[in-house]
Amino acid sequence: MHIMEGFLPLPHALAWTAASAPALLWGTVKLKQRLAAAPQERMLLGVATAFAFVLSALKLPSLTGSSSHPTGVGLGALLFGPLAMVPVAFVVLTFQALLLAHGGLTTLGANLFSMGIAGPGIAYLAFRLLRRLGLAPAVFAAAALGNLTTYVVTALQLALAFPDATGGVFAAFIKFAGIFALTQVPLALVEGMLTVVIVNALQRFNAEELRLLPLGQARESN
Amino acid sequence: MTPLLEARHLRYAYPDGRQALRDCSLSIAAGSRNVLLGANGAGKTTLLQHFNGLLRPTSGELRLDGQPFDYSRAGLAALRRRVGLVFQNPEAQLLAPTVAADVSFGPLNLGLPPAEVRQRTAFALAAVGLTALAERPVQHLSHGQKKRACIAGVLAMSPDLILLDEPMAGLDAAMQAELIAVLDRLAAEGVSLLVSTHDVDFAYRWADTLYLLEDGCCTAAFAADAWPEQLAVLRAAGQPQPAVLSLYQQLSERGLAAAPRLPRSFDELLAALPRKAAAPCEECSECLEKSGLSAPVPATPT
Amino acid sequence: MTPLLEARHLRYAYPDGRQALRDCSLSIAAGSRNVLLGANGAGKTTLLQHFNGLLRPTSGELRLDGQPFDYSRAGLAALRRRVGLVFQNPEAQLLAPTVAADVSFGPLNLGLPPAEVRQRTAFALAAVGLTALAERPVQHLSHGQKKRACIAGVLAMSPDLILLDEPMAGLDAAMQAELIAVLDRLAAEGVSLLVSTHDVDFAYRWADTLYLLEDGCCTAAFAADAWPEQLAVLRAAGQPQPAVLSLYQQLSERGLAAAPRLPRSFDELLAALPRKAAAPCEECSECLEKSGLSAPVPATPT
Amino acid sequence: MLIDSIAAQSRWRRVSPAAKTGFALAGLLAALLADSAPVTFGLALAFALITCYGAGVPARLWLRVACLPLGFLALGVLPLAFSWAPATGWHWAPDAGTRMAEVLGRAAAASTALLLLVLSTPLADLFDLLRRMRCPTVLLDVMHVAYRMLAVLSVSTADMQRAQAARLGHVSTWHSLRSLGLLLACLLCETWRRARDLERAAAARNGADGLRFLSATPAHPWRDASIALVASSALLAVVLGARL
Repeated sequence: MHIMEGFLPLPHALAWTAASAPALLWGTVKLKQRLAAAPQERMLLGVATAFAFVLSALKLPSLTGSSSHPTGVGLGALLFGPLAMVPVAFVVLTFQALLLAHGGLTTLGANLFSMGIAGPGIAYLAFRLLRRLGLAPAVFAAAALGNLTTYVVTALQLALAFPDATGGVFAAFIKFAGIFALTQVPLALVEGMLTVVIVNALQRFNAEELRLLPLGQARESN
Repeated sequence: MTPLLEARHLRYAYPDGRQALRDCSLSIAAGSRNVLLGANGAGKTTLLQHFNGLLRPTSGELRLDGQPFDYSRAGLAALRRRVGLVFQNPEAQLLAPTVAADVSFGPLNLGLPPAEVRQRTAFALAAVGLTALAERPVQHLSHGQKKRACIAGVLAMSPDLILLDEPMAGLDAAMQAELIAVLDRLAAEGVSLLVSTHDVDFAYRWADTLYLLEDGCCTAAFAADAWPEQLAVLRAAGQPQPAVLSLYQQLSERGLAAAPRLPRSFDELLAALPRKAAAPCEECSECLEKSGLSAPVPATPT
Repeated sequence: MTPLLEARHLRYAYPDGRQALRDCSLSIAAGSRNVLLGANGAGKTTLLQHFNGLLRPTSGELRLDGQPFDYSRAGLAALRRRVGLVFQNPEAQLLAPTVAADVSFGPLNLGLPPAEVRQRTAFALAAVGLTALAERPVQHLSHGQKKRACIAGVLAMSPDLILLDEPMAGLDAAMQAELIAVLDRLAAEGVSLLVSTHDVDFAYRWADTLYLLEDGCCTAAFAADAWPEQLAVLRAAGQPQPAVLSLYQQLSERGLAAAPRLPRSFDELLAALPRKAAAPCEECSECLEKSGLSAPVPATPT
Repeated sequence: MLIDSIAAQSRWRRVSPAAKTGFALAGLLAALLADSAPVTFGLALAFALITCYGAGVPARLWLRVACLPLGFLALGVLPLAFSWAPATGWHWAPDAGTRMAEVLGRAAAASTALLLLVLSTPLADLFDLLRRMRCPTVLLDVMHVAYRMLAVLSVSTADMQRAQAARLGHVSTWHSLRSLGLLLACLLCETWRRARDLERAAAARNGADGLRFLSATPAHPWRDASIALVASSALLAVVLGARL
């Protein structure tokens, strides 16, 4: 759910940049502390960022026949925690803008807010709340809700920038959310299922490494 | 006889415009051992990926049993059931957690009933000698075992033709011998094989028919015995002569070896050498000396 | 003379308890060409990673110039400046976006001034023949070029000893020849080299000294010329005899070849063969026949 | 990564990245400041021409890269044509024409300005710039490793997808989803392996605590910077002039 380069008017671009900057700053400072304590995670974070980029460029088989891309927002939050996701998402979004002309620099703040802050935050929250129902439902809910959150936030961002001439921001939000719901709700379900498949396979493959991450820690604390 | 697989004037360009295949025609007979020879970057992998429909030529035509390839979903499924591809890097091919699970991936996708899937998996694992490791996690296998697991995964779909992309890469001598034994067994059971490699010694020793790929062009197709006639074109493609062949030529030029047909392995070369040469008797030596000839056979070094 | 590098009774166990090295002692002389020979999984990579301090032995001792390794931060930095390691997989070693940037990584870490870093980078790129590709993005290089870029990255730190882990893996004949030329040039300039491989033909042709690693044990260390004496232990480690050696033995047993010292390449073997053998004159042939000997030299095949 | 390989061969590859970035940022600002559609469309055209004729990007390649974001844009502005209110339901928005033209022009101008930068400057050249602008080392390290591994993981992914297709892993939607899950799990495992390998490789060259590389120095940094400054000022002057 990228907002493309130049799509938002200047005041909105600036406002969303200002909204995202503190989280990015905080996430970066936290990351710096974490890497000072565990320098071996530096490379892991870099490779994982590349993984996130590759993931978001994959075609997702869709139930409606069209194809789209997973956001990876939920998986990222489960693997690294919502705070470390902010700088990771920042790098991924910058790369997408510069290497794929997908998204943009003037809309980086807005996109980071929906995909690097709101989405992972909700996904992580959902995972913590639903963890006791079992791993699969919690992962499914986290990934699907993470995906849905990014789309709801994006619709809101667009509605604020382009309020409806007669119905105002609320009508515009209903409009944008309604249009995207057609494709996005099935995609959120598909991403939820996909993330469950990944986490299941990962547990069988690599239970060892998983222990270091929020996903594994949540399992252990259970 | 209709060839099993036939390629006619294939051309293929990458999305960024570079030409990967310029003009490639070849045909593969059923039940034969074939080697695709070429330097790194000549286009071997690209060509193999055309043969089971992973890539579609920009122009030119591919036929299986005389029928043009059908690129519909069902057509591709049928094609890939009959033509299996073993990738160079086993890490890219083994994606299931255990060996048996990975081997069953193809048969399950064919929609076969579980009992048959189980049976095919067992058969394929036995064929490559991995029955004992069926439940082992894939990442605990050695490189050679991974390679054989990949072959089993393709074999379980019971294809008529198996394409192997650089199967010997990274294997040590013992693993290579094991792998060649597996290939020989498959060939004996009538499976056609097409192996890509840049190892001329293996190619010369093992293949019935060789295809030379140079910079995207199929520049030669010949029986292994005809190797000496293809020297010029092989050299142009950067392919050195097989060691056994150059040695035999040197030996026979010097009159030290003769064989009814060209030896293709060192064992065959040794068989073509005369048995222990007897030292000529004194009288003979004198006679030879008189006629101005040095003794034809050097003394055995101590 | 003190050896450049010495290992005494190294043992190493992985964190999961598996023994990777059981007992390994060896010593490497300054300015020599060394090959570490062993099957896949014998422990070659693990041993090489001990030699520049990436791994620390569970027991045993390592010495550089007679001094025990110092595993402090500064000690490791000094060690790695003198002993460089070229990894098997170039994708695992190349960190920077362009070739020149990657080569500058080591010298920059040595704390050298930018002008010297630039000069060393240029020198190292020239030594491996990559000057023209200095600003090329790493991902646009061929496999052989990536391999040479890795060597340049180590060379720029001007080490005394370079360890190369399976450098020939995946290279075709032309790339292998280029790489060997690079190694020969380095050896000529006095850099000591230790190359791990499972290719006995290359090892026999190229090395001064060979070390055999079998299942974590250093079971032999010998000069290349002493290969025949080590046959039993080499065979036990799954190492076949080099083709040129077995051929020469067969030829000389039959009295067809003699050389002052064992030939180590096919070219040397050919030089050890007699020139064109003259056919014995009729009189001699008769004489030979009479004494019950077949003509020692077979007729040249048509 | 088509964009990056075009940039590596661009005629402006050796021009100072700071100058190119400065001009592109001025272009983005101009696009956001311009308030009339003719001006923004004029800007877009100008940036496209500069990219093709200045930086020497073949027009055919420019079109291929640009058609994705511009196509996306064409779809993206469609919702602006409709208005919705609980009472009236869907109907044409009264301000549809002006609003669509405004957004189309602004986004087209901004996108082409960004394309000018990325098609003439490989991403790697921008890392050096970021370092000089005191971007936190943590982010730079992540960017360096991620950029390098992007190429490696993309190749792995493509190989894995092909291997699965060769064994009919994509015969149905459900099969595709399961295959994709297996693929991503494997890729994630590879992530750990690669990270460990890189850690070791960096340590082997004494680089355990940060990634430093020497960058190629542009031939004429000051000349490039002055040209960029003049061009940027002219651009902004024109746009601001049109506003008044």
